[in-house]
Amino acid sequence: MLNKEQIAQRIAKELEDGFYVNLGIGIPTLVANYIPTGVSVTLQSENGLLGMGPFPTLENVDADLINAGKQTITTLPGSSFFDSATSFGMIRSGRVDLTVLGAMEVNDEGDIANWKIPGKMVKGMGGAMDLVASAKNIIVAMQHTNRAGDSKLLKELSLPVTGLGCVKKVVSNLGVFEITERGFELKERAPGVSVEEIQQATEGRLVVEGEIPEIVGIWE
Amino acid sequence: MLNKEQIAQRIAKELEDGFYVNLGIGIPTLVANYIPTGVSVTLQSENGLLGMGPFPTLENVDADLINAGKQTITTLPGSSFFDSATSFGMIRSGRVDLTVLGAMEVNDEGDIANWKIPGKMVKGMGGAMDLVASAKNIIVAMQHTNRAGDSKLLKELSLPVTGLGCVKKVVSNLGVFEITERGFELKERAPGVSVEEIQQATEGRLVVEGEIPEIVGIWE
Amino acid sequence: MNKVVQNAAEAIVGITDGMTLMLGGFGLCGIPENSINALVKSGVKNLTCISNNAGVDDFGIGLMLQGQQVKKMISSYVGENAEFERQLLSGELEVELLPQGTLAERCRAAGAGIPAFFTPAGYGTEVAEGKEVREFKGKHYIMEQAFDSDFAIVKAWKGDTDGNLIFKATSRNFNPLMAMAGKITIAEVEELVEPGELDPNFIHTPGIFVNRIFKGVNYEKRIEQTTTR
Amino acid sequence: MNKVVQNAAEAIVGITDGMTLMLGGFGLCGIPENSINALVKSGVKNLTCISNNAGVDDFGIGLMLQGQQVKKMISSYVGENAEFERQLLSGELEVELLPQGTLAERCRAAGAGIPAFFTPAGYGTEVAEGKEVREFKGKHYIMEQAFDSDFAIVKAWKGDTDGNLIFKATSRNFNPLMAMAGKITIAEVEELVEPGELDPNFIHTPGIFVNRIFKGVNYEKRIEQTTTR
Repeated sequence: MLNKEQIAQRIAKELEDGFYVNLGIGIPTLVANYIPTGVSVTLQSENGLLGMGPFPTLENVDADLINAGKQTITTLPGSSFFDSATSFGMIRSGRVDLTVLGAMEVNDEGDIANWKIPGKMVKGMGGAMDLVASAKNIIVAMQHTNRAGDSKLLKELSLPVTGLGCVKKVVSNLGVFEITERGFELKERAPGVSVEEIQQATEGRLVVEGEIPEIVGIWE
Repeated sequence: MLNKEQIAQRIAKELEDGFYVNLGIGIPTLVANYIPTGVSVTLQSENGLLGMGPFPTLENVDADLINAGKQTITTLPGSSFFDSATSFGMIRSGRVDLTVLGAMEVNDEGDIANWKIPGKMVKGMGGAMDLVASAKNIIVAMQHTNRAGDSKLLKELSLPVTGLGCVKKVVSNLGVFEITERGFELKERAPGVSVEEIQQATEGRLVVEGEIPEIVGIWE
Repeated sequence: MNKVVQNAAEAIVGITDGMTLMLGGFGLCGIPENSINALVKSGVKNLTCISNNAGVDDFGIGLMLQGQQVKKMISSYVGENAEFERQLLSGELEVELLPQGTLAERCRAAGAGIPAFFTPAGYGTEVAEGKEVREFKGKHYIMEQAFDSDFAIVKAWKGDTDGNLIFKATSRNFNPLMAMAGKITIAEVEELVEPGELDPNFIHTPGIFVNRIFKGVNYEKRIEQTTTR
Repeated sequence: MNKVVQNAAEAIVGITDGMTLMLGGFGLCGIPENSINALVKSGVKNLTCISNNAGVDDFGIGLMLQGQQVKKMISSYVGENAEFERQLLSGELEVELLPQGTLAERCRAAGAGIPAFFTPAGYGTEVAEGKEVREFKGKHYIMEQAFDSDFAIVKAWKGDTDGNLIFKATSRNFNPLMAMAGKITIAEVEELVEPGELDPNFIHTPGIFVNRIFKGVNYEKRIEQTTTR
């Protein structure tokens, strides 16, 4: 099974040189720590920054410089600041090459739920609905099952939907899944996790074809 | 009869302190020369400048600094530059207090034609349609009749319309007219011009009530 | 015409019970601290507040929630505020949650004289309920309308007495959009200068959008998550 | 990824017959001179050009008209160009005239992922023909759609190799809007610098919108009306 860092590490392998990337809060944020050498990506923070740098040193903390997770951050050479309308203009017009998001549930048609648990959690969607409605390429980083052990890769969402048919790929603690017309296509297994375990933990349509390799080249 | 400078001078009396004003090409541009003392107005040029200053001296001519009439100009302290979408955002959202435009024809319902003579002149509307569709207060500066002596203050427009029911006031070489539900209400006569002459030269509904004073306080 | 007022109390004159306010900021970054404090002090009630977030319990709009001054919040994310959640679940507070980009664009539309526009965000979700859906080039969009607000209250880094504003870093966020959108726009600034001191090429909000401006004091600029290397 | 190309000829690679181009500038102010000259040299034909104006007879887009490279112009004002008028009246050239604000907003909409919006400009006029009319709060608006263009070509004052752009004075005009809107955006700049040399707080066009950038040469910057005191 992959831990959170390893999920992030695996997703980082999807990054291509020149990509503009929006990373959601949580595991997605960790992806920034594993950008492959030789690959240059620019991080977009939807509160109004392109070219997000690392966290500041304590003496460089600036209350006026935060990311969409409200964390203090820094800029890099080539950064730019802009207003929220311009920021979501970039997103909606498809200029962001890759979006990595967390999710509570994903179904086998690529629908995603990640903003609301009726009667329980009312936090709001933030920028997630804009991102999932617009991004060309959306990867979801998530745990495969919830605390009760129920699958979060479903036939039908039980929670209010954030966006329809938008998720292209899921990287969970159990493996890597491409979402196609046929459902969740298992592409890679987490080391030590069997196809059977994945089948057991996946409620939505799962496609297993041929030998499924273990994920390689991470947690070195 | 008023000459062009005098028409501009009369319109300048409509300016109030703090007004943001957009002046069209031609006579309207001349209004800037007659801003009353004690009145501070800010000129908006729809190509992207707020706070238009006077023409430059020859050595200060800058090709990158023009007004909507493509004339070289200058800025003033407090000026700002912006893109065309922001510029028309100001206009459409009603932030411009007064717009002064030229016209080929105006009718007694406040419709205006000033952008096209079918089969003859194809120049385009530029920013005029946005201005007339949005400005709270539109004054038209125009000659009362065309070269053939025909009235340009009409019952019905003969030329393609630029905007409907938008003109609030006309200052022509013959007088000052407010456009209300009743038509062109004659408010002031140009010095030496009789009410009869104005009636003769006006094809649209003309309202003459009481004594019509001559325009005062200009061309001193 | 003089746009300069002396302080927040003077700036908020005319804000009365039941009005709709826009308040700039993202989280606690770039919020109009002085004006919020003045609103708390004024005791004005039954406000509808359009703001991306609702502050935290003891800062920002959270202070107005504590005073039960807010009837309705229109936001995209309200997860940092326990009092908010309590009032919401108890039915004391209405909330309309919108996609962040939709929130931004509805502000911008108001300031740009665009009454309505189409956006893909929220199609097929609760957000689309009751809204017109239309297809353009094979993709579905929902129609969203410009916000209607009485006052917009923004915080800028520098401003001049003509109302021109410059924002700093990510404290820009919703501020310039809301500045365009208010029937009356109030700007509080850290530095208030004379016209001509700001470079006309680098003004974020042209003065035409700003009706009242004042130099704010004692900015706390609280940080929600101080993260360091 | 390298966005920098060596010159205009390299920048316009991929522009082929029948494409739709956006060209920045207002009158002759802020037009992409180098790219226009390269397009003239390339002989590419049947173009649809979205540009506020059509240049003058012997400069700017006028040069492309001389070479009969333009099938259709989408503009707001074309009054400075005799060759334009000749081709139009003879039927060689199509023209779609739009209100200037609508032209600007249709560019901005394309760059903002807004497929359509409502504007009051042109209601009741020829411009509204065939367009949907709708009433909001008692006022009439027409629906306008985002432009669809293959390439956007803009001219900036300064740019960096990441594609960040800064425009100067009123040469900004349509340039930042078109930069957002092209499927591929080409920027020519007077000064090309390294990332970090431009202040991130004062970038007019963030680099994400720019695909190719080069340092232009020999700017003529012709003035249409030199007016002096």
